[in-house]
Amino acid sequence: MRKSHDLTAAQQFRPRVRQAALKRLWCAALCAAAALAPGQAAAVTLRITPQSNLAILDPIWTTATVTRTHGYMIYDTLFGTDAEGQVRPQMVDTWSVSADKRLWTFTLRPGLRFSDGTPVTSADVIASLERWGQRDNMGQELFKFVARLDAVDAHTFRIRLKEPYGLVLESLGKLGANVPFIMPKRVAETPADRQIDDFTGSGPYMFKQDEWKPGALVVYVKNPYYKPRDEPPSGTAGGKRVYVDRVEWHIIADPQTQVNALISGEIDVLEQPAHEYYAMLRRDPNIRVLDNKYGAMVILRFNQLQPPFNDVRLRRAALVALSQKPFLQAQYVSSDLYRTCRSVYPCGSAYASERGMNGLLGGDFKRARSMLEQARYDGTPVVILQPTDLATISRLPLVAAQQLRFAGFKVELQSMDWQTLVSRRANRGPVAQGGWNVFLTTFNGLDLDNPVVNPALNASCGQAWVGWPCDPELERLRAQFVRATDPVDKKRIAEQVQERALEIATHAPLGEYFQPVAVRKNVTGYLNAPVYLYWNLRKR
Amino acid sequence: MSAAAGIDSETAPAGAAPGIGRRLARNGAVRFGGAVLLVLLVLALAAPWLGTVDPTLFDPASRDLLPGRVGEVMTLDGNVLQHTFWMGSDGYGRDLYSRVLYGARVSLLVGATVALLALAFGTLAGLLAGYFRWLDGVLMRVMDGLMAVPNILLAVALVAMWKASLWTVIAAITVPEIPRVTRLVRSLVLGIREEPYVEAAVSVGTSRFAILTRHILPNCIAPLVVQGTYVCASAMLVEAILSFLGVGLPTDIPTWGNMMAEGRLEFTQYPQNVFFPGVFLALTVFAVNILGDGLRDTLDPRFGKRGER
Amino acid sequence: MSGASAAVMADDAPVLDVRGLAVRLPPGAERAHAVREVSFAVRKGELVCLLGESGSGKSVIAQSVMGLLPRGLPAVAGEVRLEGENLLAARPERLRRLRGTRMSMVFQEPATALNPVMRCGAQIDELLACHTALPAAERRRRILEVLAQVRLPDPARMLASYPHQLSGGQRQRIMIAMALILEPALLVADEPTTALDVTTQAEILALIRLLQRDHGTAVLYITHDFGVAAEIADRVAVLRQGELIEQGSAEEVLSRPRHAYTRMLLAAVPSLVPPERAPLATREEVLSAHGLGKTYAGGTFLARGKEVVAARDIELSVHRGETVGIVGESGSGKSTVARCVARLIEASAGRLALDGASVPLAGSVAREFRRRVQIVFQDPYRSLNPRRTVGAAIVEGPMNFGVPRAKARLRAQALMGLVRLSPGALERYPHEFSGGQRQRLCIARALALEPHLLIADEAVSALDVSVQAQILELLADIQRRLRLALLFITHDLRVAAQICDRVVVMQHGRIVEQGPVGAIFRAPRHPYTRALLAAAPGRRFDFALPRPPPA
Amino acid sequence: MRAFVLRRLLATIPVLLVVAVLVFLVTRLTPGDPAAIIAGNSANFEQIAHIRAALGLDRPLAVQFGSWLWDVLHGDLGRSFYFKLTVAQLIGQRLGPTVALSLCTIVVSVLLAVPLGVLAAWRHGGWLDRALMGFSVLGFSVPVFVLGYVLIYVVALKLRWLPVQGYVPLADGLVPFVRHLILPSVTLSVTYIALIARVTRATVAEALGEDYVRTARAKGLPEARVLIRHALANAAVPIVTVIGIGIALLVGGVVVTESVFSIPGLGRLTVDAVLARDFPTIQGVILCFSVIYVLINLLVDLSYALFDPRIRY
Repeated sequence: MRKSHDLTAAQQFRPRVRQAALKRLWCAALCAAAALAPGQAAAVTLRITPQSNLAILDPIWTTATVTRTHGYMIYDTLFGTDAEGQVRPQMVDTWSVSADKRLWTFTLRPGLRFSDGTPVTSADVIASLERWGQRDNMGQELFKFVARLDAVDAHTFRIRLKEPYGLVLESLGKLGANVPFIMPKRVAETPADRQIDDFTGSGPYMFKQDEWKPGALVVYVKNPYYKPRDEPPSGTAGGKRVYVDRVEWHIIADPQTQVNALISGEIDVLEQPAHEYYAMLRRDPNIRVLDNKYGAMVILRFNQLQPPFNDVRLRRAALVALSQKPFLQAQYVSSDLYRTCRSVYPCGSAYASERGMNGLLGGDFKRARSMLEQARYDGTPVVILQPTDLATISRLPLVAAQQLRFAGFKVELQSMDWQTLVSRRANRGPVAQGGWNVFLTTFNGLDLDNPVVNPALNASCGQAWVGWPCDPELERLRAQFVRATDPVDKKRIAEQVQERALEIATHAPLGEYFQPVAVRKNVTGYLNAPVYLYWNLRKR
Repeated sequence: MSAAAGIDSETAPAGAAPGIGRRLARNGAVRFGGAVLLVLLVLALAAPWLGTVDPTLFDPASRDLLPGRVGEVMTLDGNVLQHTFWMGSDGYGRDLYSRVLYGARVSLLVGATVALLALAFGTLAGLLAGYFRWLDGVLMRVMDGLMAVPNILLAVALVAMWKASLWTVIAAITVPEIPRVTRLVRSLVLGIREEPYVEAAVSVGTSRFAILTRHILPNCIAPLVVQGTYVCASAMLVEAILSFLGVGLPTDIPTWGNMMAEGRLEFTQYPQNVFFPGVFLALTVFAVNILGDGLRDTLDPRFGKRGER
Repeated sequence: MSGASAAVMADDAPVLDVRGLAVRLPPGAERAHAVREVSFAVRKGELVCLLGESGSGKSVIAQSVMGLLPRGLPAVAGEVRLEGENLLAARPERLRRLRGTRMSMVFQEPATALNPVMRCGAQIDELLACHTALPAAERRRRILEVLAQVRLPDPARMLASYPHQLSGGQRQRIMIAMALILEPALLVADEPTTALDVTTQAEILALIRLLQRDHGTAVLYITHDFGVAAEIADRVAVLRQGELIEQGSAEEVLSRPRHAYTRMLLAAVPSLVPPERAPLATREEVLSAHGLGKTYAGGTFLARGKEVVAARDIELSVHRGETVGIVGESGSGKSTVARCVARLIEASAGRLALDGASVPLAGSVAREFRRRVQIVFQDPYRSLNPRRTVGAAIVEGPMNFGVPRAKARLRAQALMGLVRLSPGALERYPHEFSGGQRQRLCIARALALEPHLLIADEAVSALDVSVQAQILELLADIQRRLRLALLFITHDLRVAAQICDRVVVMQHGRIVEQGPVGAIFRAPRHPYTRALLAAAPGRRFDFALPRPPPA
Repeated sequence: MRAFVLRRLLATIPVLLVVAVLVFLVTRLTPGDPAAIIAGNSANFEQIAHIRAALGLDRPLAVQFGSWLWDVLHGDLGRSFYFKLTVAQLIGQRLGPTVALSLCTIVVSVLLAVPLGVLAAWRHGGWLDRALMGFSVLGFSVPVFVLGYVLIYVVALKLRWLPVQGYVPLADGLVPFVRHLILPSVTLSVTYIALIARVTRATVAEALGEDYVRTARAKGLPEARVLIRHALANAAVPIVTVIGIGIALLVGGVVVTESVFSIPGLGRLTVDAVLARDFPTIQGVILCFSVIYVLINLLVDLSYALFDPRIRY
């Protein structure tokens, strides 16, 4: 049974070899679709099986992937990021920046309305941004620089900064979890630590709460008030045109049943088929596997508060012993679905490099063994948490256990369901009182592609992500990166951040894998992006 | 009244009826069930010498090999050696043949331990409920409560409660089985209590505890053994279901249940993951059930009574 | 012996003609054949009685006639001709059509012989529906008519009621009605009255004779009770271990038996004429009960059920060396009194005293009481724990009272001698002993604690008459030697007559009469006692004494 | 009759109380902390504590149990931590599929198992007996999910006769409703058939040894009638009992079958709730299962009067 977790389809910027071929395929499909007589008679229903069960409906409150996809269905954003990674205006019509780069002014597109017919105003935008700012990490960074956020009139609002900030547009148009969706003021005023219970939005679809059966069925219908932009759709930018009347999310728990349902045509789109089935799906005549360029990264996280990994020398020894290929082979089956990547940033992203990687992740058990002796490792067991109910990551801990054992560590595997793991890893105490030493998880590439958004690189001790690395030097470099506006400076600082992170071994990057979406051939127009987007789809 | 002519040849005991042992051996079902279980036990115990490798070590490079193929296997000190995978390999590249044999140990252990524990606690509770009337009400309500909660859900909740280890899974499967044994023992005790030989024991001054242990318990053994086999069979199945739901034993302890649960993803393309453990589990559970049926037909007095009266 | 049967013998061809019948037992049984070389005949209107002890094969003969032999008991030789047709050669389908129409059977246990979940009327109706084409209304009329014939009160209610709502006698009448409704030529009756009370038994026997005269049915009657045979049989055939050792008219066989075995059996039947009893040497009262009563409160804590009064105002006293018998029909409360006295159940009223000392009616009882009062039960097959050796059963009592194992074992061996069993058998298990031997073991167990009072609750009712005689003789011998007080519970007047000094007659939980055995049997005062004595089968036929029966 | 029903209902109260306490303790002693789960993975310590207070998890256990029980008695099963609905709504949505699947399974199982058992008893010890019992026990020995996958693979994917997964409510048309239930109920009924067949075989064989069957045969009735009207009729009570008790075992199968066939039923909901530490839902659903189980067994007891006139209420 899939749960929401850190994984989202990663963003990958370097065009793949097959990318060009796919482009030609799209425009052929689009032209054919246009030829069809508009306004078919029967209501067209699109059946999709999402990555996991939609439980929490507040995209600001949780970073769960399926909630974020739900957000893209019913809400709209000020800015979007297109397929090439460029930030483009979406709800915003025009915007301007003062000379001293401290005053940003934005005007909304005319005639924007919520699904209950009420017009979208600056007041709604301001309330939404303030709520988003409290929860999202990029939002928090942005609001540290915001002096004042106010409305000029119903369609124009301004952001006044204390000092210039390089990531204003990247923040407003970010793709990853806690997307700055715009909600009605009354909804956005819900305190950030309580979940909203009114699902009015200005996105391409409307959520049918009466037909919602949690754990089984989620229903959306076309939003009559939505006015798409004119540009062609690309990523979350461009016109979000809707060609179907109704979208149904069918929650299917069992991975094999998911694939069988797709093959038998009972569902049209399957977000994350289990890796074991891609070979079969590729061979199926009426199914298309949409290889995308957006991968996810596997991460092994050390708990730096508890022995043995409170000793940096032992963490370095682990980095030497681990090697990426066995993890990827065991978990992601066929080689066209994974690749090794010797960088803390996704390979192909702006700041990816091999800086500081020499001698690491080579599976050199002998050297690791000698490092253990030098560090006088006293045999304290390494407790690895293993989730049993998440098919996409449940095998990684076993591979880690074996490699660490080869390196001479004493290892103990503790299996539990994902929810227990999530709460267990928040425990800072010793292993005896429910603590831990190592866990493995995966992150969407776009959540790791710069020192600010990548949680693993945060070394602010208690405030850092679980594992709580503590290193003022790394924090100094990250603060420096935030203030840099020139891309060359950002690249240099980002590489220094990686080098420092590997020196204090905040975590072990274990390579990338892809989980392309599988779509039946009678459905066309799927937007290839690092997040799941369901507009622009046609079903014959 | 004059004693009748000494026709009475009754001083010497009549011909002895066949002992339980011989009657059991004659029953086909008992022979078949017993034989299969014996073979499995031998295979499980002799696993290290039957050309197996460490069931937990793997090399992802040789994953999903079809039965009979040759591939590589890592040893603990990290070097690699060639190995023929008689039953193919699973998703990690582990040798299925070794895992099925070592898995037999754990599955049989789970089945047997659950059966013994359930019988022990169930018999204790059943005896108390059956013999001491004031205890009966309370105890049986608790048992009804336990029985009203579906066993799989109770097991899932119990395993989720403690961290998943061999003993937590065994406890989780045992707890829902206890009420069934208790109800059986209680009904037996209620029946036996009324037997004249129990009343005779009362009249010769035997203490209540002695009556329980000397007279009532020994006469419950036969039906209990039969129930024990059914509990053992269902325990092995429940373990497989728990693994399927993701709350079973951790995968580094191989059991037929978690092998199948884990292998279900590759099932349609590489069926060996589910086929071999499935056949062994079905065969074992089948043998235990047949053994149970055979025992019941020979030991259960009700069937014996139908002979010439 | 009834004289009326002679006149009916007009027709000569026998209805049932059995010649050289042999039925093989499965391997490993104590003998090769259940029955061998059995030949006899039953003519129209004639009642032939098959007499024999349990295990003699009489039921096997009945089953082979009806073609109901179980798979393990094949008929391997001889012929069974019903109205000339050899049933052993008949195909199962042919046999099935004959059953119920040309031959039918009545069984021993009325309580279980009828299907408990079907109305009595329906069970007869299915017989008619299966064998005849009569419409439903006609079938119902016929059923009501036959129910009236068997003297059942209110046939319509009987037809609609379920078996558990009727008494034993009524159920047996239903069985007889069902057997005779299609006017079969042959009726096989396998101990139909054994489970009934003696008064009901008398009525049923009379009914069978009456119906036989009206319908001219040939009856093969199977019993182990000589009294019943004497009462009803035209001809008698005696069976021993599967062989027909003697047959002839009832008159010949019962008064001038040719075969030693028959003579032995006849002698073992206790006579209704009580022998002279020597007066007691000393009047030491062992047990005394005053106003003893037991009521069962029906229903549970919520619903008040109706109370059942099992026994009331019981005055009883048993002296050392004296045997007091309690007689009465089933449901008269005699067992309840015995169990109250043995303190296996708690009496609701009255006072109880043992050797003069009063005994609490409820709650725990003094260990000394347990030593002095012992009980022997009816069913030998359930009185000994199958999982423990007989030796263990005997020594259990003494060891409870602190007697060391070795000493207890010695006493057990002595007791085995006392009850005439070989001491070497102590290590054996109960299933290796016969019914009679087990009853001896129970007696040995009871005597192990040297009780003052021994209670025998129907101790011999489940035994064959020959074995019964030995046990009664054993009890009398033991009582004389140990000067035991013996409380003997029985429904069999003949047994009471032979073993008791005093007799207490009970009906519906009350004592109707009690006194010395001679007075009760020769000059019964209470009408119920008189009815009991009158109903005892074969009372005019005094088997024990060799002189010819009175006119 | 009414007095009996009242008494039995009163008797179920202590049982349900035991269930309530049992389920409450089992959920409360779990290591996983629902507040941490709900707070999401990047929440800090204060937020988790805040949520725990909002959910009332910081109150002492006894108080939590008391308030939950008080609400239940007023028909309010509380709100789910994890899903946005009250537990009652959740159960309401999910009750239909589980009841449909269970009923369908029970009907299929009884119609197959009882004749199987009677035949096996009739030829007790014969080859037919061994074959029938061997087949039913084999069905009992294969884990439910393996059977489910095989059926889907063969019948749904290869032969395309039946849909692979999903549930269509009766309201949306009888044919799709039945088509979606066939494979799951066959998968689920195999274990149930083995259970009922074994008890039927034992009780009918015992009934065949009774006197009234010998009387029926002495009346020259055809063997079929003897088997049905006399032997089976008297075996009805124990068979109905095992059908009642079997419901508890059935639920185990329902949970797995609902997962394999992706049927949105109570079984699947419970497992998700347990894995998500959603206490109110766990308690509500298991209590619901227990109430159903107790009511069914009450109906079974009441049905005794139909099958056996000796039993009077």
